[in-house]
Amino acid sequence: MTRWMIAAAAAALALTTSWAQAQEVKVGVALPYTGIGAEFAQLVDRGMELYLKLNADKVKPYKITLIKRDVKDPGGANAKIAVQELLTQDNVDILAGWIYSPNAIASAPIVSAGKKLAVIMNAGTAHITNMSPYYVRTSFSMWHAGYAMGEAAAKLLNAKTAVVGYTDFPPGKDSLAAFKKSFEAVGGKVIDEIPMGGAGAVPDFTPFFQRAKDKKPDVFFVFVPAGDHAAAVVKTYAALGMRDAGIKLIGPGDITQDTKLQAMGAAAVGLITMHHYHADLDIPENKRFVEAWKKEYGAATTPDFMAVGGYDGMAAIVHVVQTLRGKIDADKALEALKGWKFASPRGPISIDPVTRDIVMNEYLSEAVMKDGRVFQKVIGKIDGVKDACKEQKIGPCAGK
Amino acid sequence: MSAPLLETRALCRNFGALAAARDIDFRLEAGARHALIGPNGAGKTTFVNLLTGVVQPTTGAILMKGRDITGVAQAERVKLGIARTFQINRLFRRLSVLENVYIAVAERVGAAPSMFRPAGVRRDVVDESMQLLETLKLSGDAARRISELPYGRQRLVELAIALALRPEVLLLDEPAAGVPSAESHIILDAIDGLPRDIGVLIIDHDMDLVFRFAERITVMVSGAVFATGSPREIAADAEVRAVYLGRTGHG
Amino acid sequence: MIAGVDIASMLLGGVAAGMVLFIVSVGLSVTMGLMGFVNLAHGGFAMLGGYAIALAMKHWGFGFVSALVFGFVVTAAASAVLERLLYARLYGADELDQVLFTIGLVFMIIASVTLLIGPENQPLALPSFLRGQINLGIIQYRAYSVVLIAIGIVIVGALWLGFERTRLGAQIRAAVDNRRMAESLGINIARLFTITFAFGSGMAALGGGLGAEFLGLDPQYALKYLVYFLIVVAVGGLGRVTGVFYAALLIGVLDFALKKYVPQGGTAFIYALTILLLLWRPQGLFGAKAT
Amino acid sequence: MTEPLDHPAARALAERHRLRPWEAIPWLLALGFYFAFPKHLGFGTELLVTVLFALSLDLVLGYAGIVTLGQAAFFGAGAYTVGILAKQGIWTEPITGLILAALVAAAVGLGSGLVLLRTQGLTLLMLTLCTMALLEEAANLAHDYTGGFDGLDSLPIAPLLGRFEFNPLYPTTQYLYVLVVLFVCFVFVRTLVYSPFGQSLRGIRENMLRMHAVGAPVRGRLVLCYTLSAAIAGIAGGIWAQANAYVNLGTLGLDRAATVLIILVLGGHGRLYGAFIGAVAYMVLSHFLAKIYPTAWQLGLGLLLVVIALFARNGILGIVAALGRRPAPRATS
Repeated sequence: MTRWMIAAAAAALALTTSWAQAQEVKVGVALPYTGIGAEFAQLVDRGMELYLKLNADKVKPYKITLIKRDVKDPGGANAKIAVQELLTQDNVDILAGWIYSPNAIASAPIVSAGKKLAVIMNAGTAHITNMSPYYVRTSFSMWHAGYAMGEAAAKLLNAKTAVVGYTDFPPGKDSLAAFKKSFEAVGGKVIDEIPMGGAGAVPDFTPFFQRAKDKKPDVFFVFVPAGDHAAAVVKTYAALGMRDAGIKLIGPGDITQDTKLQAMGAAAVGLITMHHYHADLDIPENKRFVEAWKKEYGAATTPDFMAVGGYDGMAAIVHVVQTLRGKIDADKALEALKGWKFASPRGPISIDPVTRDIVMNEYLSEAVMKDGRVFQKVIGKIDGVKDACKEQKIGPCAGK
Repeated sequence: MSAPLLETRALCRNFGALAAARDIDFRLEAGARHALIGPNGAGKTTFVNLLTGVVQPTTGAILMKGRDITGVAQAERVKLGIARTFQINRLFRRLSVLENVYIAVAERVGAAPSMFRPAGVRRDVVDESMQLLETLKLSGDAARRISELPYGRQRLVELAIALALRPEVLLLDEPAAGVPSAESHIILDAIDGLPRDIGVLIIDHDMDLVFRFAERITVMVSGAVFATGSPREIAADAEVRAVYLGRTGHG
Repeated sequence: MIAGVDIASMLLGGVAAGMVLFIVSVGLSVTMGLMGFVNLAHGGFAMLGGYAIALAMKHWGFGFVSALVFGFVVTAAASAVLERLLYARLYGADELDQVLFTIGLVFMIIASVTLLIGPENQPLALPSFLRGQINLGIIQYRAYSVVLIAIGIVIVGALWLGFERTRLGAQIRAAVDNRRMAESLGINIARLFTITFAFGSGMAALGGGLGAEFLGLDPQYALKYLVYFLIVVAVGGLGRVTGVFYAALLIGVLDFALKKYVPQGGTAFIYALTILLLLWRPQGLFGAKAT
Repeated sequence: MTEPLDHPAARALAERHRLRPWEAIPWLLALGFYFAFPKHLGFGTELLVTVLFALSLDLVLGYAGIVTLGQAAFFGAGAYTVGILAKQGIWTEPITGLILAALVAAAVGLGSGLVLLRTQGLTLLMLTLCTMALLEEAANLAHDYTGGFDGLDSLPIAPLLGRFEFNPLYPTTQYLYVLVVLFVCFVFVRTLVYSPFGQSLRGIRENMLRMHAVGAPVRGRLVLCYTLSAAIAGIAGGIWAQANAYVNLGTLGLDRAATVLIILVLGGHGRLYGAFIGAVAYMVLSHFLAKIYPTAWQLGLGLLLVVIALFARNGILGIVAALGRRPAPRATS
């Protein structure tokens, strides 16, 4: 009896307060909080939370509630259920998250059917944004770094030949395609392509690297998922003496992910990467961002490109909430984001109104030792890079 | 004279360097009550395994009623009428006694492949299984799981399964081993009650049982036939006494 | 154009990988052969041991070698406690109950490590003399691989001596072949199980630490390499130390060679190879023939 | 002397296939779920598919005693059959699609069963696992047909019976469709296990040597059982692909095969309803624990498995059975 009364009272209270109080916007977050992606989920999650914490003023008078849901694995099926339930049970206004491309691909029909804005904060397979009109990406496409790197390798690093090693899943193949396309367009030659196992488990890279070493290329372009794969790549590169053999290890910034870089130590020195973010970028917004991060999560921790994907994604969501005054309509939200500009820790970014993908700077960096730690020194910069895959309508990026 | 029920010719089987069966020439006539004795490791169980097709001979032949069955698969030999019991119980431990016998009867009458009718609908199979249990005085335990039965009762189920196959040749590998003496008469009675035309080969160490049962005895030593004869001849054979009977004594 | 140097580098890399497989798997093989226990938590012990070694070096000032000893001892002791308290209850139980129990245990180990330490990879920094290259005359090669091969040879030698020349080893061999007989000879089976289990887990811990350079070290380690360990055990034959050794080397070298020369096939080769080997020799290459 | 059929044991055997009133409960609950939790039908559909998949495993593992870690090979075969046919525009009708999925999966089961089922124990376990892994790798390499790692998405599945659309967001059609298919398959499996054939499978599980000795064609029976089980797993995979309009490599993966094994053993194998109990217990726990403690649910799940294995023996239904049976003297082995 009493329980009923309390419930009724609470309901009544909720009604009246919601009237008086701030409009609540529910954001459903689909991330792999357990399993092999747990580490990445934590980075994106912290990036989002940090933006909300640092920009509490910008959120007002609205209230953003994050409803977090574990998608467990890169398999797709669990992500799909999670997104479906976020939409039908929790009635979220906006969706966010996606570490793994297969999860974003599996979720696409649900996102389309649910008609809610969905902000991709990491998954990098180029054509994903074509799969649902409600996808907007604040992270990157594999083509951003891969395409830029192909050109830079030939022009800036004077490479004539390259071997590409990649993890055998869509982002890896994307990365290979992007690098090859631009590298060969400016006269380089990819002399070997080595699929190096799946994304599910870190393989022993020694046989693959031995093969690459035997081919004696000028550069060895490697794409592997950030994290443990990347750490193993750098270790193997050093241990096999490839640097002494005159082969430069290059790749997108996944291989020098900030969270792994210091543990790689001296082995990482000399790596040359193309990426849109690393924690050493000398940009005022980034200085503040890194400082706030270390204050919030501990001096031993560092943000990285995944964290920035979450941070910028939340900035985009807050922008939408403000523009629409807390009443989220997916089509209006898309309008609000098309052409949106933001001063991100990675430099100026915007959302391409045509592709709903991000436009940003790419930085060519070299890892050097500085003050006893590995430091990423920017040695080149390309402004306003778009996803070349969709720009040039290559393969599945051409759309339907 | 017609061909014997079961016959082996120069049967050999080697396990690596070990000759478990050496040049065995053996005949089991229709209606025979034949015993196979010999010290441990003489190759008696291997011989049964050769006869039933569990083990393939290295050389030599096995004939049933004159037909060469050396290459015939185990299941086919059962269909031809060769059944056995095992030295150590090999039963369906988590099934009931009735189900144990049901499985064997169902195989014999060809009911087992039936997939779309409930097992209980085959009343004939259930009836026959129950009757068999009745004759072995097992019907009181019909609903119990094998794993709940004392070992001696399990031995009887071993026998029941073999009988359910209505064999022409019955190979009994130490049927009374582990059975309390108070119950062993049930097994002996059951063997005595078998149709006369079945050929029975019994392996046992229990000389009382062997001499009570057998009309003919074969002695095996080190994988080879050492002697064959009537119980009286075997009992009188000095060499047999020397290598076997004298050493182990009775029981 | 496969030169001698290529073959040498392939063999060195493959044998080194095989050594890691061997060191982790040998305990699994012996526990499965001896106790008939399907211990899917074995990879969990390897992971725990690896963590103990990594943390000892990072936070408690251990050197590499003393950390390895520390990891071995800690893991062996912890597993002995688990064996007495929990595993022993399931000896002789349905193997599916054993599977359920050990999978549950792996989940708990993974979740606990994730909660207490975090989901990320634990870097295990090798001492400087083990990094870089070493000159072997005909070939420059990764120093650590060479050292690992040496360690592996020492371990297999010691294990072989232990199995063949000590009383305990003889007891274990007897119990693997015929447990009932061993029991009737007055061997204390329960004690033997505990010692073997603890030792096998300790070996797994060593493997976790020594192999971290190749396989990394994170909570998922407990499951993601389990299939490889099981393949080695199945191919080598249950309870056979030398069998596991040869199987690990075989799998290690073939896996390495196939990945190097035909990377397009992905991991398919190793599975195909295992299928063929097991169809050819169902009891494993060195297992006892079924009777 | 009493008439044989009057004996309680004979009567029990003759009547054990009769339906008991409580057997209606799972189906009533499943229908009730439809009305009570319209927002959870996505989860409900996944749950029902898992029950069907676990049921297929129960047939081989629980009844014939084949311990396999490769059951997802057939789930995947069925799923890819539906997926590829739909994506290529060859076949989109759901019910006939399921029949095709069953046939393809059965063919895979027959082929692999003929080769693998001569082995047992750890060897068989590893062989089934490696066969599945090979198929997964093949699906990854046959990128042009299977979509590789991406899988095949947005499958055009025709409306059920020409009328009922599969709505991705509110899967009411999917739920009822899966429920009906599960029911049909369940009736099939139930009939099978109570038949003389099912009885002989139990015999093989309990003592293969003895089955040889009673003249049973053991390999043939096992292969047949394996093939039928593969067909049902193929239906589970096919219907999963239809319900989600999606297939990917995860349908063929070790995760799926291991999870279904855990589910069945947790519920109790060789008991038909173990698949139901196990799937509900596992999925509800992992689903809701994962919501409340996204980073710690695995700990609770692991603890549950350990406790069940240590104290229940043969799963949750093992407890029920042990409570139901009068205490028997413990068998010594």
